[in-house]
Amino acid sequence: MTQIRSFSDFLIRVIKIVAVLAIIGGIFVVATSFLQIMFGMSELPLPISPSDLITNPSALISLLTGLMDTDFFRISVFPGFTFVALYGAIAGLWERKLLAKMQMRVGPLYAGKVEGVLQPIADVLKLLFKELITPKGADRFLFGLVPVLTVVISTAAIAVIPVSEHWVIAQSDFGVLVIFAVLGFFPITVLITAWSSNSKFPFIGGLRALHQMVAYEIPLILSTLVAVMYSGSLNLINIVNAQSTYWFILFAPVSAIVFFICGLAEMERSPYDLPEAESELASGWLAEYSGMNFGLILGIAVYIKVYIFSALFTIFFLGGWLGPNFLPPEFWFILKTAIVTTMILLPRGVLPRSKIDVLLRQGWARFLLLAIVNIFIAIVLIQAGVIVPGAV
Amino acid sequence: MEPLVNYLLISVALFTIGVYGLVTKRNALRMLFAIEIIINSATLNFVAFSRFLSTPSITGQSIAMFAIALAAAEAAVGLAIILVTFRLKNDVDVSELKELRG
Amino acid sequence: MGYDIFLVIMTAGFGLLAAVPMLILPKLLAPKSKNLAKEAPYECGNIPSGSGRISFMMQYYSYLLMFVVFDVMAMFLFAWGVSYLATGLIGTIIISIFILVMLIPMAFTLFHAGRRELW
Amino acid sequence: MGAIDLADIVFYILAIITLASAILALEAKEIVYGALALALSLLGVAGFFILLDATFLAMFQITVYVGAIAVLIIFTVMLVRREKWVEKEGVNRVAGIFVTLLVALGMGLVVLQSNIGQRVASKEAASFTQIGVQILSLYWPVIIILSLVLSAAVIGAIALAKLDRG
Repeated sequence: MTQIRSFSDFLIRVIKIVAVLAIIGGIFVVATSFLQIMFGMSELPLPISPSDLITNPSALISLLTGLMDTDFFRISVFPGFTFVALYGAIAGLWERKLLAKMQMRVGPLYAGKVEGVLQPIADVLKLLFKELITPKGADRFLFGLVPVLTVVISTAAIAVIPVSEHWVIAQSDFGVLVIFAVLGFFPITVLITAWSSNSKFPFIGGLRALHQMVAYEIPLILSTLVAVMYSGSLNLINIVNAQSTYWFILFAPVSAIVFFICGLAEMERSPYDLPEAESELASGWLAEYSGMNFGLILGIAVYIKVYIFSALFTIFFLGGWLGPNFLPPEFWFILKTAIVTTMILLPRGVLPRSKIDVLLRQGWARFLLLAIVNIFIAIVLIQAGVIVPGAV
Repeated sequence: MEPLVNYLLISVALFTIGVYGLVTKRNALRMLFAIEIIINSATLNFVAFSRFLSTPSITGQSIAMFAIALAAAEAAVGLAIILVTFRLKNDVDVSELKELRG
Repeated sequence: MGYDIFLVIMTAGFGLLAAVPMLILPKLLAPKSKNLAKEAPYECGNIPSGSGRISFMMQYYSYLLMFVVFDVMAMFLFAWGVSYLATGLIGTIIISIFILVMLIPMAFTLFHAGRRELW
Repeated sequence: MGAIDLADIVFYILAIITLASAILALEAKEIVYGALALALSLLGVAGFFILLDATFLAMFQITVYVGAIAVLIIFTVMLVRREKWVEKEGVNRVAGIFVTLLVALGMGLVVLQSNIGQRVASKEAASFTQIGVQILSLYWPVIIILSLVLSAAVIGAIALAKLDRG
């Protein structure tokens, strides 16, 4: 496609955009009707005619509340994708402003009138107009698959995370295990990228990322085992309800620290961001990705991951949505999650990058041992009667 | 829910594919894939039988857990052997390994 | 019967629904140009030499082996942690023996992974 | 009735995915694709576990098989793979398929002849918390032996994989 030189070029471009949007809309409508059949949304009150709406506005409210009770609304809007994507966009902007203030810069400033609040939208628009380059000799199928796969996997994990007792997509009795099963897919995507790019930097970065994810996954899993033992359930809602008297961070502070640090390493955030180190590896395993491919991984999937780990930390150790009654539980959950997210973003402005051998040795020798020691402490606490498992 | 026979047939098909791989392939990695497929058909069988008992039972799942754990140990050792083969022969063809032949 | 897992898969499907248009739109909107230098793999501006899929150092292979086994251990610990009350003290003792035995390969792996001349 | 129909559809989709990717794992020209297909096949078996009300086991399968074993396999495949790789066929492929069909015929006949196949599942599935109770009471020697086996596997694998320089 050529550059826009005249008004007719511009018109053609606009018509193309509209056509594409229409196609996507069509796909969306088909998918929605498919989901309707799947989730039995036909039990809803039938769509009311506009004349009814004028005479009887309260019908609209019943329609909306009926819509909000469906699984489709949960998946697409509130605890689901739109909410998390919005959270991720705000977290990304917040990270840039925060780092800028820490380093005496101003950060995003021009997009939007106030302090660059529209910067995420500007970024997405820019990336949409960038060409997707596939390097020569790359495996085209796998190379194009990875960005989609990364987003899909990280989206799958938000299904079991409850925002409050009512607002959760899948009330699973195996919530903790589902989360870790989903996290187990990330090493495979990294390996696929490393192999399919046919380039040396992604290869080195991908193998680093693989070893790092693998090294910190076991301590991460074992540090949550303490919360599971205290509550006697794998259901994330039960885990939160078991904290109604005391938060688990009081009884397992070391576990919380291990979870936080291993979360940093799993998310490849500073000081453990060496798989995608900009200055030495040219973004590591992402080096060959351009345009929206890059945007999907680093702009969406990474911030969804940040949300997942902040929410999990809140659920396991900070009592989830429990809080004083004068505000809704959802507010407390989002507030705590936002605080944890800030804690996750902060080290990037403070700490230097770690080394790969130090990192791996720390993960296996220190954090794994700490997690195991924590389990024994938990056993002692339960046997001594300090904590009664399953107490609500 | 599907009757038991369907799960058993799936299990038989997986086992058959695994046997086919073991018989025809001489690449050590492919043979390892075939072994993994066979182990999976066995665990599927255990779980299916345990689910279709007249009284609810969990024994099949326990056995399947042990089987998966053993498969992990088997994969670790098997892949290390394949690595050694690759270092010695610069290939992973098992028909090359005939030093011990009398 | 696994309806919760079905919902998880549906959520992942919604992720797919959101991600695919993001990759279709640039194909239609973005300018395209053929350029040999642009399509070459990144090697700091040099002309790329050889295959990108190099044989790599396997210094940390032992950590990977350790991961496979400790993943199994972690899942067994979850099976125990959920039924903690029902298994009682005897179950705790058995699982403690299990963990303590697993510390032997951990020490062995850490010792060997630290000796770089071995790999 | 609607939910039961959905479970049937899921069953057949899973069957196709599992069997096709199992065949692809053995027959794919590029062995990295074969390893990925193997991972997909293992995932399909996990799907069957979910249909059999063994969700805990399914998560165990995904975490251990797809998350650990498949990663190790793909890593090793990338380590030993070369660009031009001619794989030798051991036995004649036709003979292999013949033997395989014989095995399939025998086992299939056994399954179809016996009347065990028409059993219907009991309404209630056993609770997954029973797994922990069972492996720690009835099967506790297995746990101890398993820890020894896993230790031996790691130590043996490292002893094999390291370069022998003393």
